[in-house]
Amino acid sequence: MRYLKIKSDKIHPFLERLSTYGALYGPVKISEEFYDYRKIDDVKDVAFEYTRTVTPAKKYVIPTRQDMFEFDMDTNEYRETIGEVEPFVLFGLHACSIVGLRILDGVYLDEYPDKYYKVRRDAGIIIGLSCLPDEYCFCNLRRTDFVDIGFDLFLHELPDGYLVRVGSEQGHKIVDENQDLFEDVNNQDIQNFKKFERKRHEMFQYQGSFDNLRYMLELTEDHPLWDRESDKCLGCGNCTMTCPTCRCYDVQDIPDIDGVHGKRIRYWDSCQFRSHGLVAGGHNFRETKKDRFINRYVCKNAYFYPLGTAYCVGCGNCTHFCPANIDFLKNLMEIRGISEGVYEHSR
Amino acid sequence: MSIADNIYDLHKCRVLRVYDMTDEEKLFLLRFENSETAESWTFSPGQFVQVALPGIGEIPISICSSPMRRGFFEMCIKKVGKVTDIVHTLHPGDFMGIRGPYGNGFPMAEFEDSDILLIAAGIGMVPLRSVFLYATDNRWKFGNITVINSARYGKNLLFRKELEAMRDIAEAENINIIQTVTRDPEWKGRTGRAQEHIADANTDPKNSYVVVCGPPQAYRSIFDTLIQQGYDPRNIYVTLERRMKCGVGKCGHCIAGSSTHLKYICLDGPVFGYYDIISTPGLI
Amino acid sequence: MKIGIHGLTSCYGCQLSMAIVRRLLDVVDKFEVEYFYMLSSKGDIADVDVAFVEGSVSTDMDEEEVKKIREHAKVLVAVGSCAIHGGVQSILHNEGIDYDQAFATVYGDRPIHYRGRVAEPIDKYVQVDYRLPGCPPEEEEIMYYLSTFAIGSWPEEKDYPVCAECRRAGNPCILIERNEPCLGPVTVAGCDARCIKYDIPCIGCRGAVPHDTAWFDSLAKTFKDRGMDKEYVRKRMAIFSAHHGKLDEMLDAIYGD
Amino acid sequence: MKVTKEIRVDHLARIEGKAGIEVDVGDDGVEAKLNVTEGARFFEVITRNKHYNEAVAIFPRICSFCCTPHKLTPIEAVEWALDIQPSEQTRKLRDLLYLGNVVESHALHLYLLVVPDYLGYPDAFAVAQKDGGLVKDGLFLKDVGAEIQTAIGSRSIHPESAIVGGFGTLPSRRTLEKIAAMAEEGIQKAVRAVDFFAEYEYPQYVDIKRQHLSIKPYDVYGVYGNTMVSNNGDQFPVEDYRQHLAEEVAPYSYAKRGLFNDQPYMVGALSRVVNNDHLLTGTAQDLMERYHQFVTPDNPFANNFAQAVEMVFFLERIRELIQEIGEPVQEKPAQPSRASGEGYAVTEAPRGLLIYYMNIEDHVVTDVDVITPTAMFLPMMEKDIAAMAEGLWRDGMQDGDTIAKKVEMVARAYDPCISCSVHVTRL
Repeated sequence: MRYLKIKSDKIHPFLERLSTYGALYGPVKISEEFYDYRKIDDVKDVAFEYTRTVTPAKKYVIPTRQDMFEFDMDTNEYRETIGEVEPFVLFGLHACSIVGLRILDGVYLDEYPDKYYKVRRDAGIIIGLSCLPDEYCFCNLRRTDFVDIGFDLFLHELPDGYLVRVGSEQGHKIVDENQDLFEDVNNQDIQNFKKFERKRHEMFQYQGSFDNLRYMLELTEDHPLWDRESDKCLGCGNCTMTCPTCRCYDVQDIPDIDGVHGKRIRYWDSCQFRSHGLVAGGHNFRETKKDRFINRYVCKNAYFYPLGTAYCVGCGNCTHFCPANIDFLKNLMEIRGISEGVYEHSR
Repeated sequence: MSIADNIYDLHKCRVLRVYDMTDEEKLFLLRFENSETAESWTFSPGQFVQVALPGIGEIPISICSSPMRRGFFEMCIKKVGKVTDIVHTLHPGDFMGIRGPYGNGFPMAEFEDSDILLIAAGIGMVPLRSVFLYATDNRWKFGNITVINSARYGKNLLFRKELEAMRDIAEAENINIIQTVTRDPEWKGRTGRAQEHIADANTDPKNSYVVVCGPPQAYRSIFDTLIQQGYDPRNIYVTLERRMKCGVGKCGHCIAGSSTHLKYICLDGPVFGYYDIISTPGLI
Repeated sequence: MKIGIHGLTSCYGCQLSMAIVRRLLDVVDKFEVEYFYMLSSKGDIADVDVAFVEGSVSTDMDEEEVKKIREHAKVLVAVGSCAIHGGVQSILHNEGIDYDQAFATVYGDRPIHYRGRVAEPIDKYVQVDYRLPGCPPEEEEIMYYLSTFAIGSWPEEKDYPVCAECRRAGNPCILIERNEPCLGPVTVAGCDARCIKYDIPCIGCRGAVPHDTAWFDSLAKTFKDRGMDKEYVRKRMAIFSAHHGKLDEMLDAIYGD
Repeated sequence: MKVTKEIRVDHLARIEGKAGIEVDVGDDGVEAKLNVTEGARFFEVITRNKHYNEAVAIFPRICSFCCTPHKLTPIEAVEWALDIQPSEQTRKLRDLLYLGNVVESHALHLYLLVVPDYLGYPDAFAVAQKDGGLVKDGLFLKDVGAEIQTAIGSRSIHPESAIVGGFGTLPSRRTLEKIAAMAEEGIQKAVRAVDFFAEYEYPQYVDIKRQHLSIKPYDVYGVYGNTMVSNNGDQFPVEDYRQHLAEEVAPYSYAKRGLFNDQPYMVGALSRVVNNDHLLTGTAQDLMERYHQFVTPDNPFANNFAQAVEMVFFLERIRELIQEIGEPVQEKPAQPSRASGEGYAVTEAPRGLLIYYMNIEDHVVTDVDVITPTAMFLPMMEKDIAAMAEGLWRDGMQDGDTIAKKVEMVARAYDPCISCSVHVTRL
């Protein structure tokens, strides 16, 4: 892999340059506590210190609401409405977000590649950014805390700048075209990089892996936790909306008032909603709030075999954004049969 | 990419005939407008298509005709919702949008040289009809065949007349047709649930493939009866339904199962084997 | 296709919303508007394919009228919080204030000919086929409902809460962040989290999520954990959900009687 | 009285709310009643024992046409009660928000409700088929008002983001500039409305001397002030309103009925123009000079003309306010400096004076009084309706339907708002 360094004073010019490759999006502080990816008009707005965003990066490849077709009811004809997707640069994705996108790739670009997804995915340049975990993070348990692929450039924090890993041809191109901003990595930088990674490693609440969790989950169907926790649940869907890999969508036809034209749209859905498991005739495969609650735990902890990881990347969004304070990680630990503090606790 | 790359794009299909089946079900005979598509398009029994009406929506429907009959296909559609309400108003000459076929379908090649037992409860007869017609179209490839068609009332027995009409010829060809109802006092024929008639099948439990389709609550006791009577669990198949929005593993509506066996009904199914079912809680 | 637009006791905001849709002239072009209480002097309650009814039943005349509308309509749509849930005027119901008592205190002992009652949703009196929620309904939804009826189909009602749209919109959660008594989790979506977008906590104006999926108990627990007392929570939730059958029961389950 | 002719309008259409008219022509005069047939909604009861934030969220539901006044006026009363000092920017934005409502309400009333009368159609749809331009003008002007209310208040009906102390998220400068451009484009359309109404003569039957009561604006012609003035020269501050304004209950109506100096009185656009015409500037001032004969204080039909003139003035004022506001700065809402207190507020709703009184104890509303314009002008309106019917009858008009149409026009000229009138009363 190719490594470079960018000094702190070059980072804003670098962001300026990035915006010449496409519309620049990055993390921005939107309130006292929250961040979100937004269009960057002023590079000083980029919040390097962010931990998580309200909307995950999936919104750039699967818009929250998207037109699929325009149709004509008289002729029964459809016209796809993908439109032109301008190139864009997604700056500041953490490792978990990048794995999240790769999981979505697996789902959307399988034997039935989804064109709407693909044109957006192809148009995006991904710039990763290192991070330090907070109390909700457990990407280490999911083994998604460090990424090898799935980015064009990845920036690792150093005391005086960033160590840059180049992850794609597009990444090489960006580096080559902006050589004035980069310099070679020296010994001190490598030591600093290692130090950062060690510090980061030690900051996680738990050490170990969750690989056998899915079997334990399957065996705890009648655990009292399900009633206790699903009682708290608001069924609001915050957990799935903010999840980097939740991808359920619903489709709806919106006829125009002229009675002839209209469009078919799709938009983010959630398995936490009643109608998600409803089939024609009124049977509901997930009738109760508890059924729906469990479904998310099941689905997130299942493995996406092409990547060898769980669908859950351990970002902690579902816990942070739960208004009812339902703690996903704590619940998983309870299922795992390991109470807090004894599970290979490193701190 | 051109429009042809859009997996959600629809083929225009013309309704050729509409038959009233029951109060709630109609049978539609369709042909692709594009004659090349009409001739080349094919499917396996057990597969489904997405049926779309512009302005109304899109739903999954299983195909109920035999793939041997090229150029057209049939769907039996029950009136249960927004799209099917409007589908039921269509007449010959009207159009539907179709994409697919999707799903795995039944492993018909595996069935060859064996007996076939088909067990349907209610609307479950729809996908089974495709298997049945395929098997009769290729009669020489299969052993004995039994169809058990069950419903609450005689008037709800799907394809009742079609099955009755072929009784004589069926007998000559070692095809046993059993139609049974559970609640109809007027009914003159057999009564009771489907599994109560398994013993009367002409199929050899030691060399049979079984296909079951019905409401989720019907499966358990049918399985128990089958296994009790010596049918090999490895040769038992079911086909399932969900409210799929895409049919191709994207929308997530048909995801089911457990954290070790998470299945997309549209991609991994809708046809599942008995062992899939019992090791995948939540599938039925 | 013939439509009628009717108003019972309300603020007339739903009719007004329907009267000011941007493509009003296209709507008029597409339908025969047999009746539009607010906008037209035209006639009596006529036979229509779809009747839209706003307002709560708050007088004997309202009751008679809504029954008559039902008789003349193939499809009846309850429009807005008053028709669907009884509206803010139903707070009396939740507070247990007797109508006669309120009436006497307000109007004194001077007799008024009309007989009133505590406001009720119209489905207490007639069968409602579809519900178009909002206080007032959003233009996009009005157009969606009208358009689906125009092609002989029907609208799909939303059955999930405002939170979903709020997260999709990328708003910060003001309930989590500021402990604001946001009713987004129990309020039916469709407004694109309009108020939260403006940094104002949801007051629940669209009414509870349907199909018994408004979890007032879970939300009450969340509020309780954040230090809000029962009376405050009840009063806030009751503004638009006074007639919700499970509200008090759910609050009791969290706060005790 | 022996009644010789009964005129009944069961459904007074094209007004906001539900009412009918009964006119009895008898041997010793004419009696007219406006029957308000809506149910009571007891807003003064349902907002009691609520936190003031919840109460101010409920008040706008009194009425969709005047929702913004029913938001901003109680906010003022709460702020008075708890000594909250909103910023200068907040005051300006509120002014803008309020004017957005007035423009929208005037446009809706004039183009969708009144114009069909003048052109002899049952509704604006019929007008649109003959003269689409006129209705489109109206819908455009409505949009100007709606855009303002959406940008600043979150939506045009029941704006939620105006709160005690300030606002939620403010609109961007670009949004405000877009609105200013729309207002600019609207001015010519509003002038056309003035010209339109200037083509019609007012029926002389309703020329009756009357009292006009309005606000005394702080400085610029507008909706905010804290003193009321009349065309008789009376003047009193809002906190004294109970000494000057009486309300009584009639057996045929849920609406309360107002008296000033024990006499019926008029409020609304005409009263504002009559009392404050010296404050009108710009195009509105020019129009007032050109069409001065149409501003007849004694004829209620002049109210429609006055509304059209006000639209012109307020559109220009909207432009000016947006200029003054500049780039909105996001601020935290101003906080109360005490937990209890009594507060008063008066503003000019599109249809006239709107008064709120609130008593707050420990942040909880314990007493409310609301007096709405329609309740104020009801007795005067009935007097005019009777005069119209009597005049027509005296001149030999026998046809009840024709008389009914004319008396409906009288009612409509007032732009009555029945929802407002019904649901507010002192507990």
